[in-house]
Parts: sequence; C-alpha cells; structure tokens
Amino acid sequence: MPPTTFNAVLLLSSFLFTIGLTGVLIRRNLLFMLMALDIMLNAAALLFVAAGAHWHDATGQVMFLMILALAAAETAVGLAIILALHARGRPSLDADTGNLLRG
Amino acid sequence: MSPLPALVLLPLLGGAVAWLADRSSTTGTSSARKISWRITLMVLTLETVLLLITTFGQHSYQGPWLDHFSIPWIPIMGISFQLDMDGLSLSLLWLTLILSFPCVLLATRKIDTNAGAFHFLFLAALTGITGTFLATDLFLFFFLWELMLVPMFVLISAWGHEDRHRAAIRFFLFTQGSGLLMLLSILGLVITHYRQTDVLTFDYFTLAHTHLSSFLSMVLMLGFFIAFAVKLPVVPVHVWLPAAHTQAPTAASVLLAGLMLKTGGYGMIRFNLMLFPETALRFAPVAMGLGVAGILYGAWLSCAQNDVKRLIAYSSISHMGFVMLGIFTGSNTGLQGAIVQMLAHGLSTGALFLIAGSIQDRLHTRDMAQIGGLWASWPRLSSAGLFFAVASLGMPGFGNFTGEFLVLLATWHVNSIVAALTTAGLVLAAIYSLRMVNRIFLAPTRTPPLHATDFSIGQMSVLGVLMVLLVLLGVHPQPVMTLSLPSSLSTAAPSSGGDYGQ
Amino acid sequence: MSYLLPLLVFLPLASALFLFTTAGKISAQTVGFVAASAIGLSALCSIVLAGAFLTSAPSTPLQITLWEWMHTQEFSADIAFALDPISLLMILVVTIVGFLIHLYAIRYMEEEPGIARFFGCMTLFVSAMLVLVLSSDLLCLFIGWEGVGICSYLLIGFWYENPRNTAAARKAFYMTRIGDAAMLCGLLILATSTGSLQTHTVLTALGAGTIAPQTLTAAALFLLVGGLAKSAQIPFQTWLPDAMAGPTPTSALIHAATMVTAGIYLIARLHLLFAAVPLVMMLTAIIGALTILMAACTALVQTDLKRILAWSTISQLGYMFLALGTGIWQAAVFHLMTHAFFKALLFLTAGAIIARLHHEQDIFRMGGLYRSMPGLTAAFLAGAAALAGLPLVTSGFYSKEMILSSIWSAHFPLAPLFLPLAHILWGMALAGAFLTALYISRCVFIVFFGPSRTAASGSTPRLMAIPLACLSFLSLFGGVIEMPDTLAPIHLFTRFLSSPFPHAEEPVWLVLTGGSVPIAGIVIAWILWGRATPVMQEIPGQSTIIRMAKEGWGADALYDFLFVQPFRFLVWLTRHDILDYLILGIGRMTRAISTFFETARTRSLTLFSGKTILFLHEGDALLARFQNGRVRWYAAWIVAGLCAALVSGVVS
Amino acid sequence: MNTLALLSGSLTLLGAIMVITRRVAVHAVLYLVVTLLALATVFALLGAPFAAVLEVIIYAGAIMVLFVFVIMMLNLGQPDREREKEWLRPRIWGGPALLSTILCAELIYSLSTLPQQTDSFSPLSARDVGLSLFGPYVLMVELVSFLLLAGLVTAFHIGRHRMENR
Repeated sequence: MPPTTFNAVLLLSSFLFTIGLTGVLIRRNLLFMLMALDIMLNAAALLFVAAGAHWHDATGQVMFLMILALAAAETAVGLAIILALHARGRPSLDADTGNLLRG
Repeated sequence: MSPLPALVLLPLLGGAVAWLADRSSTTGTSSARKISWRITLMVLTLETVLLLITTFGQHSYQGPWLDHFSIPWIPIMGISFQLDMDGLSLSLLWLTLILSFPCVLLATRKIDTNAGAFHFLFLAALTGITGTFLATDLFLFFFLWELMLVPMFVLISAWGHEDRHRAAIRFFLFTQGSGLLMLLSILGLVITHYRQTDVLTFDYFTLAHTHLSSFLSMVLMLGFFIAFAVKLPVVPVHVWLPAAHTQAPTAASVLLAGLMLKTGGYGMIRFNLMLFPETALRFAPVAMGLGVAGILYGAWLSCAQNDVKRLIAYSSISHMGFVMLGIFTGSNTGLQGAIVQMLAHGLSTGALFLIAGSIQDRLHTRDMAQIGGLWASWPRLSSAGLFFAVASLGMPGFGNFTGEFLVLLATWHVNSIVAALTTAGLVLAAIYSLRMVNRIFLAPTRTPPLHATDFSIGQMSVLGVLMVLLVLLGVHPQPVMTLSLPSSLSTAAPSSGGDYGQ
Repeated sequence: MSYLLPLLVFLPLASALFLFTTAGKISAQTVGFVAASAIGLSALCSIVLAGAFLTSAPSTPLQITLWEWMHTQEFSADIAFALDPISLLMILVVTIVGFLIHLYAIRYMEEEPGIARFFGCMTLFVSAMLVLVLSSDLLCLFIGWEGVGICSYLLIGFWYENPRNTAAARKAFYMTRIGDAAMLCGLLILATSTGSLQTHTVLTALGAGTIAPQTLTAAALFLLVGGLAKSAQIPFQTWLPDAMAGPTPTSALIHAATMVTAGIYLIARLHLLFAAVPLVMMLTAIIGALTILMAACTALVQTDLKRILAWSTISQLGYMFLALGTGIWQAAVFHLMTHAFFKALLFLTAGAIIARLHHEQDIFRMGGLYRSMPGLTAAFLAGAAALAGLPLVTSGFYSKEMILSSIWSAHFPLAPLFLPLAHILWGMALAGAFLTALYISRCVFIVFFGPSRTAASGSTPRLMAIPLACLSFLSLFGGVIEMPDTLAPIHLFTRFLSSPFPHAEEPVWLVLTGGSVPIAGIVIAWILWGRATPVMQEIPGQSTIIRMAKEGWGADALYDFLFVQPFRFLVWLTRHDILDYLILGIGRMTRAISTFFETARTRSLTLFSGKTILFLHEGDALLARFQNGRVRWYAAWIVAGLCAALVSGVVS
Repeated sequence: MNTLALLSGSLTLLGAIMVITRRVAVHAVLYLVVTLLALATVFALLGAPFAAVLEVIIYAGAIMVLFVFVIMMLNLGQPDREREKEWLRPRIWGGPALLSTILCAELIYSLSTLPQQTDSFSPLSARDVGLSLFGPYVLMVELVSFLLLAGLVTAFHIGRHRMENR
C-alpha cells in the first residue's frame, strides 16, 4: 500500500527545510522570514511523521502535535512583534535595521 | 633609679602634652600659642633639673662611665633600651639644654601657626638628639638617630621659608640615605659578632670586642663614617646643609646648626674612633684631608654669600672641618680640641642663627645688601651679632679659638703642612665674618625707620648667658676639657697619637 | 704685689664692660670720666708696680698664674702674667700714654653719639694691650695680640656710615690677620717642639738646644711675619695709612704709640730666640732699613697731615726693626718708648688742629697757624723736634742716636764679606734720619708758618691741653735716662732693663754725624719751604715718581691687582657651591637616565601593547562581524556551522 | 497512488519556493496555504490521517488566518512591493542561496548513503496517537500547554504595549 519509500520522504523533507532556510536567509522582511520559518517547521514535522510511520509508532505524531503547538505560539508571538514594530515607526519590517542583539 | 631614661623621654612626653593642650584650648590663637610655649618652657626647666641631678647627684653606678641604665626592649633580638653617660655625653647634653632655652625664649614664641605641633616637633627632635648622645645600644642609637630627622624634616618643610620643600627633601634624602648605610654597618657588625660568639646583641660594649678583619672593619667603619660625615657635614656631602639651614625656621636652624651637627661629631668619636680604633687610624689621613678641605671650602664659599643664613651655614661647614680634623688626629689634644670646638660652635653659630633669624623676622629678608646698617636702629642686636661674629672668626679668648688651637696643635704634630694650610682658613674666617659685620651691623644705615624693635633686655640677657659661656670656654676651658674626654672602653682607648701621615 | 697685675688688666676691662652694657644710658661726660679714671687707676697701679720693682731686687720677676688654660697630654698653657723690665716699661707706656690720650679724648669725642662705643673699645684695647705685654705665656699673649687687632678694627671703622672707613678697618684687620695666622704657625712650631708656650720654658729649651735649628728658623720667620704685619712693615705697610680713618685719639693710641709696637715688643721679648737665627735677624734689619727709607720718602710727599704722621710712624717702626735686626733690642725698646711719647703728642696736636680747622686735613690749606694757636704750635714743635731728633734737647735724639751708633759696629754673620752690610744699613738709617727731619720740618713750615689759609675757630679746651703739655714734656725730656757715653755716662734705661749695653764702641764722630744730620734736614727744609718766598711751594706732584711715592709706591695698587681683585673675582666666580651643582647634576643625570629608561620602557611597552591591542582590536572587529546583531547573519552562521558539522560528520 | 505522492511532494516544494520568492505578502500567504495543503496530502499518504487533518485545520486554517489578519493590519501597499523588489537582488540572495545549496547537497549526499529500503506505511489512528499522548507523553502535553500559555501572554503583552503607545 505505501506508495513511496522512506528515503524519498526524507529527501522531500530536506528540500523543504533547505527552501525554508533559504527563505529565512534571503528575505529581509520579517513577515516573509516568519513564513519561511513555518516552512522549516513543517519540514521538521514531516520528518517526525515519516519516522513515526516508518517505525509504526505514535510518538512521531505526538511530536508533530508538539511542533504544531510550537509553531502556533511562535507565529503568535512573531506576529505580535511585527505589529509592535510597525506601530513603533518601523513600517518596513526590515530585519537588518534591528541590531539589538549586537555584542 | 637612674634619671637617664627620664632625660630622654621627658621632652617627647612634654611635647605631646603641649600639643594636646594646644589642641584642646579653643579660646584663641594667642593664648593657645602661649600654652604650648609655656609647657615647652616648663619641660625644659624640668629637664634642666634632671640634668643637674644627673651631673651633681650621687652616682650609684660604678665604673669609668658616669651613669648607666638598661632594660630589655626586644629581648629576642638582643636589643635593649640601654643608656650610658660619660663626660662627652654630659657636656653635649648641657650644650643641648643651654641652646634650646634661647631657642624657646627668643624664636619659637613667634610661631603662630599651629604652635602646639611646632613645639611638639621641636621637643621630639630634642628627644632624638638627647637620646643620640646617650644611647649605647646600637639599635636604639639608630632608632633615635632617625627619630631626630623626622621632626626636623617636618619643621623645615612646614614652617620654613620660601624654598622649604626642596630644602627639606634634600635634607631628608641625604641624612636618611646615609642613616641607612649606618644601619647596614650596624647589622654587619651585629651579624659578625653573632657568627663569632652565637650571641645576638646590639650592645655597644660587647660589640666593641668583635674581632674584625681589616677589610671588613674598614667597610663597617665607612658605613658609620658616611652617616656621620653627612651630618657633620664633610665637604662633598654638605650640600643639604646650606639649603636646610637657610630655609628652616629660626628655632630649627639653631637646632640644626647648634646640636644636630654635633651628633655627627659625637658619632665619629663614639663609634668610628672607639669602635674601630685601628681602622680609624688607618683612615685618618683621608679624614683629615676631608676636614681641611671642609675648612677651606666652607670658608671660601662663605666669603661669597650674600644671604646671611647661607653665610653662617657655610661658616659652620668650615668650623665643623676643624672638628673632623681634631677627631682624626688620633691624639687626646685633638679630641679635646674637637669637643671644645663643637661646644663653642654650638654656642656661637646657634646664637648667630638666632640673630639672623631675628633679623629675618623683622625685615623679611636675608639679603645682606638689603639689610643694611642696623647699628643705629638696633644697637643691642647688632652688638650681639658683632660679638658672635668675632667669636666665630676665631678670636682668642673665645671658645672657638681654644678648639681651633688645640686641633691645630694636634694636627701640627701629625703634619705641619696641613696645619699651616689650615691656618689660612682663619684668615678666610676673618674675611667672611667681618664682611658680614660690615654689611649688616656696622654699615651705613639703609632701611628707613623700622617699626620692629630691638632685642629687649631679657632677650639680651639670654644671649648674654651664651656670651659668658663662650668666653668661659675661651679662657677657662680646662674643666670642660677634663670632663668631656670620652670614657675609655675596656679594650682600646684613643690614647697616644700614632705617627701616621708623616 | 702680684695681684696688681690682674687688677691692671681688669680695671680697663671692667670699664669696657660697663660702658658697653650701659651704652646710651649715661651721659657722654660720665662715659669719658669712667674710661679715663679706669685707665688712670691702671696707670697708678703700674706706677706703684714700677716703684716696687725698682726698689726690690730686679732679679726676681713678678709672676702670677691665674688659672690653667688648657692642659693636655702634650701641651699646656696657662693664663699667667709676669712682670719683667720690658713689660714694666710697656705697661708704663701703655697706661700713662693711654691715660693722657683718654683725658684728651673726653673733650675731643664728646659730641659723638657713639661715645660709649668709642670709650668701650678704647678701654678694651688698653686691657688687651696690657694682656699682650704682661702675659708670660705666648698663647696668652696671643689673646692680647688678636684683641688689640679687633679693637683697632672697631675703632678704625668707628664712623661706619662711610663705607671707606669700614673698608680701611677691614683692610687693617685682614692684613694683620694674615700676620696673625703666620704667628700662630710660629707658636704652633714652638708649642710642638717644647710642649709649652711659657716664655721662660721656650727660652730654656732654646738655651738647652733641644730645638732643631730648622724648626727654630721656621718659628722665627713665622713670628717675624706676625710682627711685621702688626707693625706695618714692608710688605704689610699699606694698612696703616688707611687706618687714619679712625678718630684721632685712636690713631694716637693704637696706630702710633702702642699696638703697632706690639711686633717690636714680641721680638724684643724673644730676642734670645731671634739672636739664635742670624738669617732672620738679617732679614729683620734689611726690612727695617728699607721701610725707613720707603716710608720717609712717602711721608715727604704727602699732603694729608695725618697721613704724614702715619707714614712717619711706619718709618720710625722701621728704625726699631733695624735695631732689633742688629741685635740691639734695648735701643729698639728705648726708641719705642720715646716714639710713643712724641708720636702720640704729634697725633693729638694734629687732631686738635684739625678739629679747630673744621676737619681740614690738607697741609696746604693750613698755614700761619702759630698766630692763632700758639700753644698747639709749641706742642707740635716739641713733637716734631723729637721726631727729627734735634740733638740734646729731645728724647728722639737719644733713642735714635743709640740705634744709629750701634748699627755701625753691628756684625752680620751671614752677610757676604765683601759687603759691609752694617755700614750700608747705617747709611740708610742716616738717610732716613735726614729725610725724617726734612719731612717733618716741611710739615711744620707749611702748617704753622707762611700765610694763613683757613680761619681757625674756637679754642683748645684745657682738658685737651693738659695731656698735650704732659706729652710735650715727656717727648722733650723722656730721653735723658740713657745717653751716649760721649755725652754723659747715664745708662738708667739699660740698667733698668738689666742688660748692659756696649756704648763703649761709639766713636765721637758717629754721635756728631747723628746729631748733625737732623739739623741739616731742618735747614734744607727751611730753605725749601720755610722762607718768605719758599723755593718749593709744593713738591711737583706731576712726575711719575712723586705720584708713586704719594701712593705709597704703588703697593696698594699692586696688592689690589695681585691679591684683592683675583680673590674677589675667584670668590665671585665660585659664589655658587660647585659641589652643590655637582651633586645636583648627578641627581639630574640619574633622573635623566631613569627618565630615559622609563620612556624607553614605556615606548616599547606602548608599541607592544599597541600591537597587541591592534591585533585584539582586529580580532574583535572580526568577531564583531559575527556579532552584528542581524538575525539573518546569525542564521547564516548557524547554517555555515551546520554545513561544517555535516561535512565533518560525513567525511569521517 | 505513486503519482499522487509525486504530485503532492512536488507541489509542496513548488509552493515553498513561491512563498520565499513573492513580493506581495498576501500572495506568499496563499502559496504557503497551498504548500501546507500539499503537505497534508503527504501526511495522509504516509498513513497519518490525524496529522493531516490537524495540519489543515490548525495550520492552513488558524495560523494562516492569523497571517492574513496581520497583513491586513499592516496595510501594505505599492512602496512595500518596490522595497521588496529592491531587497531581492541576486547580489543579496546569492550568498545565502549558495550556502543553502551546499547544505542541501550535503543532506542529499548523506541521505544517499542510507540503505535503500521499502516500507509499508501502515496507518496510525487518532486513537493510537491519543493513547500515546495521554499515556507516556502526558507531561509533554502539559509543557506544550505552558508553551501556548506563554505565547498567549507574550503576544498579549506586546500587543498591549502597542495599544498604550497609541
């Protein structure tokens, strides 16, 4: 019944992660970065689900659930930050202008 | 109970009391000044009484020395608080007291800034000087030697004249540096003695028996010698003296010239000559050469000075050259001459500094060209100045001549050419003394009406005492000469002169 | 009797102390009275002593040791007085002449504000002089020797408001001090070789021959230098004329009668010692003779009255030295005594004249004074006659005659045989006598005769006249106690000195020559200056030799050039303490070196640390690149790290 | 079935690429929805229907709506579009893209070393997941609830600031 191999799924997950990563790296707009992050999280989730299916274990989906919750929380907080920044006069949402993390 | 520790410690305690009294009295500056001044005077009077007791009282102590006192101080190091007195110490102690009275009566009364501290330091320096004359524990001697310097340093740097800080620092560096050399010598002597006998002691009499190799004893003696030579001062290391004497307040000048220089001479007799008799004899030609150099150099430079105090300071270098010469002639005559010269120099130069200080207090200048003839306005001060100037030029009948003659006599025995050269110093002495007299006392009246007053009768009588003593020392020095010969150690006394340097 | 000796010294000393302590509180009259009475009492004492001495046996000199002065292992000296004929003569001269001069000075100085200082110094001087002549110990003598020097200094510089006076005072003191230093050397030599300076000890040692000849020569030379300086002989003659800056009584007492004769006294005292050293004796005689001529020539051209007398004093002292040098010390002492009388008289008279002429001292501004002040003229004439040695009637004749006639036959063992040194010296002394008569007569003729030039005022007080009269008497008749055998066999003086004097060798022609030369001098002076139309109104002052003579033969300038200026220059050059600079320089050098090291160290450290900092800075900048606070860069670095980790994981 | 798997997989990748290259935020969100729906298909194919359903409901439904709301609130317009164009220059994205490519290559290489195996993906029901979730992983559920609470509080806090600053 399974139409595809585990290796193929892993490959898909890798590609998806790389794309998300590329998105994080190349976009300066926080909004897009947030979306790219979601893509990366989904790639990770895919990996968990695939592994759960591979070894027939429910833990993979439990982990998926956790990632889901994580993504929800992350998105909520990230969007709140974006809104706050926008409201403080940085409408461009440029990730490079904020350098508060600088050592 | 021996009065010696009281003699040493009384001024220090009295000084502390004077200071405290000054600090606690807040009624006003003038009365406060009086309080510390009065206490100082009382302390000196008490000290005189003590010294009288010491001089004429019954001595329980048997031996060649007059009096003895000893208690352990730091027993583990063999250090004790040990004081001994012989005729030399006694005569110098009398000089100390006799000179400190005019200081207090004539000079320190004028101090109005922080008089309590001034009197405390004055008395502390006096303690150091008294103790130096008495201590026979080498550690105690060194301690008191240094104790003498610190108050003097503060006196100069706090109450001195325009260039006081430099002068004070120079004074301190020279004396302190040479004092450290002496400490090294003391330690060397003590350690050598310890190695030989396994007894750790700083006792003067015990250490005198240490057997030293000739090289080591020369090195150790030089350590002592340099310390005393700086204090005396001997010519190449006299540099601190003119500045310090010039810049010091009057009382400190008197203390420096009258007493502190004597500690150098005393040390040379007590430590160089008596601890290392043979070495001192070997070293004598050099020391005598330095003495003659000091006599001529000091007198020569004194001829060139325009600053009264500087002139007197250089003349003291010249006079102390005689002391050095006398000590190292190696004969009793020379030694007695040196001692008489020290006493007479203390009286005459001390008085001259008092007079110069009084002039400066009144006219605010030390430049002879600006002082001008004082005879018309202040005959008493001027006549006193003339008297002491004449004394310091070596007029027979004054103590200075007695000392100089005895020294010259002893020197002539050793080397007649050196002695003949030294008499040239007498001519130079006449030149600088009379130059001073004809510049500031017997000179055309320069200054318009002076508001300051002449010496009062009381002040003149204080100086009169000094004059009488000086004349007594000049015409009847025999009691002093007999008394003041240092008591011999049991080993070697600087007796009959050697025939070195021929 | 011996207690009179310290009393003799003590009276003037006490008076001096009293006058100094009460200066400014008592009136001038009292001051003068106290001083004069103290000296008067001293004079009385000395007369009593003289009476006692003459009546008692002269062989035992009066002696008293007051106290031990200094006694050490190898030397002893006492404060001790002794009275022998020489010192008795000296105390008589000092106290009597001193008393007369003090009497005179009471009125002379009464207007001076510093009269207490004046009389204090004068009485102090007398006491010092008495110590000098009385002490039996040479070191004790030295007290008086220096004491009279300092009193002389104080009195020459009495009017200190004028710097020239104090300069003259210092000059006098310095020059005598040089002699004193030499004398001290001489004393030291004697002290080291005999262990005592008691006169009789020294002379005993000399007689016993315990002193080495070289030592003796050196000692005698040094003592001679001391005596020469004190008595203003060549080469120390320059201080005495300048010393005339002091008040006239001072000049009379100190610089004519007493102090300047101290050198003669010293040598006369030690004549045995000097006699043992022929070289020094000859030197003394030659110096004395040269001084006679030099000073007499100088006196001949002076125009200042007091300076004439000063140079005359030097010249007369030269006679005494000549006498000492030829071994006739009795004659020297005799001349000393008569000289004290007539020179004091001359000075006091000159002082009185000058005072009445409103302090005019130039003799060419005086003239015709015998009309206005006959008394003073008489006194001055008496003194001048004595100085010139007018035969028979003056004391000066006898004393000078005694010297002159003895020199002829003197014997100098060291002189070359072909050179009749004694005769040459006699000729010089004779020429000196002629010149003496010439210059003093010149002075007399110009001052007292001829036209009047300056009006005199006032009159001489009686208190000043009495001493003048006494001194006139003494200078006229004080010499009769000793006469040449040719005239009368009176030898009171030499008998008094208890040393027989060989008068026998005096030929008559010698006495005649000695007597005629002064007369010749006076006659020639009369021809030159005394007549109504004098031949020479003034010795032409233009020629070089005259100018030089006037200036004392350039000795002053020479000394100034040779000693004073170089000394001043050198002192000025070295007025700063070289050693001071040296030590300060060492200090500065040390500081410079340490500063150098410190800078070098700092620089190297700076360089090193700079490099390090630069390096660190660059590293920091590099690291800061990573820490630029840009999220995307962080992400990129995470990715890069991930890549690297994966590579390492895969490769391994 | 294999075709469906391939289609959904490539749609996922395509959607993802479109998301990261869009200049307009709404377009990107829509592409992201597409990606998520395709991913849900993949989950279903892997035998995880529960996960697929949750993906659609929570991710594509709830979270994406959140995005849309925010984009609406940001009120983006033409300047933003221009700016995004400005920011998407090859010089800017070249480096990161290269880095990502290297990483991708490495991942592929490391995957290629894995042994080839054929699996049978038997489906796991919601019940299994539920049993597992409330059995051994109950503590994790609690932690997740904390996480969600924290996210809620944080978002509220940041939003509150914004309100006050108004």
